[in-house]
Amino acid sequence: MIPEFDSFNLPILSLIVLTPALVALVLCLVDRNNRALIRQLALMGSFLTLLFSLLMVANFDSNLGTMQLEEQHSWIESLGISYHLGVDGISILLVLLTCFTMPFVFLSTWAAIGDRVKEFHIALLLLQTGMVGAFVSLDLILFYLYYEAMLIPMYLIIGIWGGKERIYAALKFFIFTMVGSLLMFLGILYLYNHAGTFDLPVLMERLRTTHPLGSDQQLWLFLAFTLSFAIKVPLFPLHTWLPDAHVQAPTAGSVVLAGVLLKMGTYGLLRFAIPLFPEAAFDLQSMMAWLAIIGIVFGACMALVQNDIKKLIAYSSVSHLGFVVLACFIPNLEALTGAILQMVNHGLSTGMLFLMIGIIYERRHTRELADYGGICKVVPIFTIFFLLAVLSSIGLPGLNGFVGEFLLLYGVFSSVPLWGCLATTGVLLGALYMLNMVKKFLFGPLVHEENHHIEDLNTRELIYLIPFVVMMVWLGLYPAPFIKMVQPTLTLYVEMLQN
Amino acid sequence: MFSLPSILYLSALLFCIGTYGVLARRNILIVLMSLELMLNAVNIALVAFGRVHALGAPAGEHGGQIFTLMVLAVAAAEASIGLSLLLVIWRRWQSIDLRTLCRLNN
Amino acid sequence: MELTISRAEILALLPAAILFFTGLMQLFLDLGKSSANTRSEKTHLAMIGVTGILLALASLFIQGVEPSSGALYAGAMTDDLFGRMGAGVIIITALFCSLMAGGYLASSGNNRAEFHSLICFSGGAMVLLCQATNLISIFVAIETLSLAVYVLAGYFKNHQASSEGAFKYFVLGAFSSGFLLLGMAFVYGASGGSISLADIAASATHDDTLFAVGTFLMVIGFGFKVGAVPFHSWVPDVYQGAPVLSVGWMAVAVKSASFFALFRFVLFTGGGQILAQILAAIAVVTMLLGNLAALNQLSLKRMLAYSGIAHTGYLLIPLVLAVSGSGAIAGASIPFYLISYAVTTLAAFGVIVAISVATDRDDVQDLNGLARTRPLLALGFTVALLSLAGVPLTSGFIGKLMIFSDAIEGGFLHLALIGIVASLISIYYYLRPVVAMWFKEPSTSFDLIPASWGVQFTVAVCAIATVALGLFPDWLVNLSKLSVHAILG
Amino acid sequence: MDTNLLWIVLLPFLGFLINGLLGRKLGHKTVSVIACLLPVLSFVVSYAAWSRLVDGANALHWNGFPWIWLEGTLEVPFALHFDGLAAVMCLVITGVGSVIHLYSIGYMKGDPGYHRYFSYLNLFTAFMLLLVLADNLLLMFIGWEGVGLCSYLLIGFWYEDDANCAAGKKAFIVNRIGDLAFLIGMFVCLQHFGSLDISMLTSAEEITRVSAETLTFPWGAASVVTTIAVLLFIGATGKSAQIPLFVWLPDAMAGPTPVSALIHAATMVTSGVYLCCRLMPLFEASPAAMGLIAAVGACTALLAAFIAFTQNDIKKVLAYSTISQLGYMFFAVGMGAFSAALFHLVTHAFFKALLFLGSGSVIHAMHHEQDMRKMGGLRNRLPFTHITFLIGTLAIAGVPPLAGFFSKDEILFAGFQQGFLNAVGSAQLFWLISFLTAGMTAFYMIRCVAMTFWGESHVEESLERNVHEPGGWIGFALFVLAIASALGGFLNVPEFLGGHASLGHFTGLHHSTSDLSVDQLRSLHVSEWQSMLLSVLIAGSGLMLGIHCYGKGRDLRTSFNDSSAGKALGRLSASKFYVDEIYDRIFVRPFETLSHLLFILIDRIIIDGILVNGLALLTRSTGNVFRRIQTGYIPGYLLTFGCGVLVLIFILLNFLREGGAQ
Repeated sequence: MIPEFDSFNLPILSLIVLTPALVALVLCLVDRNNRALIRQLALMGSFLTLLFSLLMVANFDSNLGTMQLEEQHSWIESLGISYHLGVDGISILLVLLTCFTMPFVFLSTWAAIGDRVKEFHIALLLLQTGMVGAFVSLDLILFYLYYEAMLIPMYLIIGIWGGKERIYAALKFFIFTMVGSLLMFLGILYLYNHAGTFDLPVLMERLRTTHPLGSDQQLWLFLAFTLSFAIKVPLFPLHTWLPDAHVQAPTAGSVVLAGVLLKMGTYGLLRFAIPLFPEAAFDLQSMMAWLAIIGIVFGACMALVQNDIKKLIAYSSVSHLGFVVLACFIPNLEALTGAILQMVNHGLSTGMLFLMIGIIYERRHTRELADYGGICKVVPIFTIFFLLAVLSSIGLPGLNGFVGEFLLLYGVFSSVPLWGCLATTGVLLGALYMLNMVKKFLFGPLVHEENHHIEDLNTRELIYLIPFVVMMVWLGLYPAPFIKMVQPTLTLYVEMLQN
Repeated sequence: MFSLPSILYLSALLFCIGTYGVLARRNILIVLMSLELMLNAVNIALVAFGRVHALGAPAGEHGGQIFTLMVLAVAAAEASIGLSLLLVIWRRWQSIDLRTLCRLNN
Repeated sequence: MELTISRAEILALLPAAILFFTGLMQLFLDLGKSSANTRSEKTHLAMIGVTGILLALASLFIQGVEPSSGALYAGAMTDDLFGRMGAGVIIITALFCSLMAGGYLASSGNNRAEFHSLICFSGGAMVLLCQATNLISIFVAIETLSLAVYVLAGYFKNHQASSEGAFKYFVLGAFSSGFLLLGMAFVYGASGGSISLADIAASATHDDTLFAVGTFLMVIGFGFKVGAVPFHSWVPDVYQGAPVLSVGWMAVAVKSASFFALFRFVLFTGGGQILAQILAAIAVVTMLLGNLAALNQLSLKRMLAYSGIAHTGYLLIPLVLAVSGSGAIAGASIPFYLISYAVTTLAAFGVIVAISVATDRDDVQDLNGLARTRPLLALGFTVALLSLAGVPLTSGFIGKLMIFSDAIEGGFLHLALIGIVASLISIYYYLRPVVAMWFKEPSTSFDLIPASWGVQFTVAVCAIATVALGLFPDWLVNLSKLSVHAILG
Repeated sequence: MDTNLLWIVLLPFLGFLINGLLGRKLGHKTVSVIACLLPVLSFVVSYAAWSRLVDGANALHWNGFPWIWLEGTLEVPFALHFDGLAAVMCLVITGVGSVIHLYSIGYMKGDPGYHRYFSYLNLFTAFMLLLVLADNLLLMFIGWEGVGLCSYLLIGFWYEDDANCAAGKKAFIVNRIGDLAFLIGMFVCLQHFGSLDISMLTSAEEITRVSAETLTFPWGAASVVTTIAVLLFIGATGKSAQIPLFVWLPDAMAGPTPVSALIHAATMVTSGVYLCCRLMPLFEASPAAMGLIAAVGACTALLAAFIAFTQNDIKKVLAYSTISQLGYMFFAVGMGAFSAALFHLVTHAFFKALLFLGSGSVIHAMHHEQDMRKMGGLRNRLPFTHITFLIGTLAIAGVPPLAGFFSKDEILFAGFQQGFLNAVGSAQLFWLISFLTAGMTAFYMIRCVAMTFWGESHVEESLERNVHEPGGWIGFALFVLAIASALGGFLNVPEFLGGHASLGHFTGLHHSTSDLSVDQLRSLHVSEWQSMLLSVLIAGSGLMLGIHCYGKGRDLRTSFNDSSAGKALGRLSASKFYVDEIYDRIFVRPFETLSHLLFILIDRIIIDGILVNGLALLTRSTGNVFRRIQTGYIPGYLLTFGCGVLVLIFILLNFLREGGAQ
């Protein structure tokens, strides 16, 4: 087995969560004009976090399905809130994904963000703390805290460094998300009042044994939680904030949004909404599944008719995450494993797509498909990377997307064949809109004069794109270790749901 | 001499007159007078209650009466503030109609 | 009857007394110079004010968190923790207002001693109000503070808006005083001639019509002070018209003091389910109307006025609980929310003071680009707004958490739900200044008069406190619980 | 455990990596060496493995590593399996592939995308080998979609032309439709067999176990095996261009001609047939599916042959011919003659590659002119190409003893046997169709030869002077393939001609005749003779008719063309039965219009317009109402206050009275 590195008994999860925030604090003290230092510090901070997350993996025993590396300290005792962190198979890959993505996001902003660099980096670092924190929190209020804490930096990132309609988009993003999360907040308080704890493991135990919920209560609470997560995912018909947010957000914002933030929704479903209220989840299974399936097809149809590349990929996210939501509601091992892998895969492929659109946007300052065409002649290396990301996104076997998609679809199929078949059409539609986009974007005659002298990828860009490709191939060809990390937890999870 | 209810009715009548004056009149001066009337109407009630309860209570319990005295003092202070504000208003608007004070709205 | 005054009685009266004395000192010292030099900062006034206030604060702290010494001055006042917390809020608010006053008044050419001493006078009355435990002391304290605040609202007597606002406040305030007094008379009559709250609580029954109506009229009287719908009409106009600093003082101190007194009254006497239902309806309407009407306001002060109404609505939820007899549940949230609200609102008004000093205006668009020109002020204001909106990591969040949690526990789920909806609506207008500060570019006419150090200090301390209370609220929550439980026994 | 198997796949992949990553810096020569050497090496490795099989070794196996591996639930390894069938396919792929690589050196000379081309081609080879060697269906699916990807990239290789990219996209999408069925087929397999291992899917016990199970559909019940077989076959129709998914293959001719030869004739398009052969026991267990396959195969063969009649683009003729021949193979599969299908696959790889490369040679010489109406008389200018092309033509037409003769004869006999000896009614019809098609094949191929090489020249004069035989690697490749096309048939000489059906035996697809009695065997041989004679006859008449129509007897052709029936048929053929147009009208355009509509209606108007912005507007206007009631008039405020107090007290008293009454 992997050797034990944990000789100092480090609070690894806290380190992962708090390092970015600490670096952000340090950045506050740096002179705002010293951009290089700011950038390097932030980059180092995020690499340090990545290092800690690898340490977490090294200390994670993938034979266990329980919470690991737990940390619990009393915090607001008077209100029953504690600082309780832990990681298991459901969250570990998402933490890894977050920590993996962030350094490259930082690298990608070096050329794109020239205005208010300091504030930008602080916002991104705080965002990272929020994201990782939400993934590892085991206290409902602590989770809610991080969940909301992500909102403000993201709001600022869209609103300050975004495009023309940024204010509208930022507001829409904020209010949409708030609608859901406030209802969830009410649900959390209701649960506390019912079972007397905010602590997730204790709460689940109590709901199962001493404080069972009535079916009406379950239903309403489930709806409150699910609404919040469904908006975040976003599930049809709550998705309209996403295209606006993506189009207006700066590259880094889009990458984080698509790469990690959206997963908060599906993660929330898996971690909270479903296991806390399994009966309600079961009762509403078919409604949720149909919404997810409509989302898959609808998102794909929408993506097909977009002229803005970012908008197209935003709608593709609606479609892709529809798969994940569908699988979340199928209580079998394959579907759930697929769902988790698919979250990671979507993060990688869509994250990379947004990074690359950012790269081309920096050079041409347009995202309209009509302004491109034939640029693969000018930027051959860019083309290769872009194609790889596209192929990963449409689930080409051998790349990461397929592994998750296959497990997920099989899981759904083995449970409800009709849903499986309908969802599978999403795979076809995915190829359709993506290849359409590729054709208009990269291929065809090189019409526009401005496109003749686009610069190809430079070294810095290669440095942050190559890791994505490596991960795509790794996850595509040898996903076994990742699956192994996930499996024991999900086995227990499925057993729990089936009881 | 007078029963408690009858005094209370008198008090209520005066209070209502005062309230009516505040609501219906537009002249600031008359509104101020009506406000004083409201306070003094309550004073009558307080004294009456105080008188009734003091009969059965141990010596020294004269809350109602003390209260009335306090209210009188407060009412005097209030009137002075009201009148000084009236002066300010008069200087600025050359009018003591309540309806003229409507610049701040929405 | 012997006239002896115990040490506890002296100590209890000390904070208010020091404040009154400070106010007098300021008046005397400025005597004869009042017409001249209204543009200078007059640091000596601020010095005296701050010293006096600090002394008052110190005298408050001497009492520590020790339990109450029982009824003082024959039941007229008490020195319990609840009252001390209220007094603390008011004195600290007075401190910040004094710190900001000099620069603000000087810039508008109105720096006279009256403002400073009126803050002290009304502050003293508020401290007394927080500690008052019989009807007479409550009435006297509330009237004293009101009279002082009427004048503060109309302090800029050359400003039409200021005078108009002050007069509106006065007329409506006096009108409501009539009802308050009537209510007190009814309660007095219904409780068999008891003046002190403890006796009233002992002798009154909730079914008694006279008592119920009396209680309700008293609640209305207080409701006017805190701006509950439908007694809120004065709030937006007065806030918009009055000098910013007076508004800040009103928004924080008057509201806190009134709520502390109201809660003390209600915790003592209760009110019955019926009254609770009516109050619940008032709470709902207040939350919704306050937030909805704030949506399209362009003036920051007017927006904060409606926001203040909305927060009154939230605070009415624990009041409903207390009236319905679940005071023990709602206990902790009352002092905590008020303190959190005070700190947050002070930070916000600090920024508005800075803006109106610099631009002589206070519209949302005057904040444009503040994040570029004054990043720290912008940050402080943002924190304050987020806290008002109830976003996590701020004290406002913890406050809302407590209030809504209490509502659920007390069986008022619908109040919590409407509260959530209301705070959702509020996000829209709280974000507007954020948008202006962070997302818009500064207008060229933006006058860069640096904020006075008093303002900077206030904003910084209050913003930090807002976040700190959001992160580590434990001690204050415990203190709040302690204070309320002491009243309930 | 045989790690060497991995090298078969890895070597071409290495070529892809090297050329893909460094190709731009390497120079054409190095690129060509690497690109051609590695498939050749792969051929050598395959040959070595093959010889071990010939020496009597059992199938070779590489256990690989866990791939999609849910311990105890769903275990799919990355493992390779090398048996007779895989060996034949590997040899064909690497063999024909290598030749085509070599050919490409000449054909692609000077192209700016030289290294890109070769890296794609190497990648294709690797994926194709993976498809063939895969130990389980899921791994095969990597290859399956991987070759589709390479096809997409190579069709759109000259990306500057929109049409090429569109063709590539079309190929990928149409293939994906089939792949969906493949995927769902795998799901059903997993659900009922519990595994995707080919050994499991083909084991007799498992199949008998599973065939007892049925599935219920809205339209009725079907056995699991049939469902799987049909789903996988739908997958195959995509890849192998059968009705209804054949529309992509003619368009795919937009790619460079060697690509058409390798991918769209010799290898990739035959993977559907390979899949059927691979899972022979499974398909055999489902007569219904077999019937469907035979029907689809026969109809495709006929339809494509009919369309090929009127095509003027030399590559389009070959493309439709490929579709038609693939239909043949499926017909064979449907008749249960898997060995014949595979045999035809192999010979077809030879002669169709030869034909494509020949056409490529012509196109190359004609500076990328593909219209046969602008050719003619090239026999003199391109004698070598002409000869080899003719060999290919005769081979495909089924002239003995060329390769196509043997394989096609076997297929026709299979149909004959099913239809007449076993008296299956539908098989008689299908046999008749394929029998006619054999004649048609001969006809349109000779038409193609005639229009290109014979008769008068229609070449532009400026061009004609420059037309010359492309030598070098192009000639070499044509030579090798011509020999293979001529002699390929001897790989599997049937027993009645004194052969041993060695290919069939080697791959294990041949149905043994050893259990037949001598009499039965003799009568079987008699009917085989009959069938063979018939097929030679039909091929001969097709050839003769073609030569007559396009040689000297032009009047026959013109008079037929002028007749109303001829006109109608000609239009129908030339328009390719309007299939593309019908698909466009029924599926593509409605879908796009619908998407636009939904976008505007649902996203823009209903969700964003009415729900989101409407709600916001409602809130704001309510806010405005509340704002407006704040009139600023003190009397109004006082009245509100007073009324508020009155109303509330009234309510309070009311409640109190009710409470008291209770």
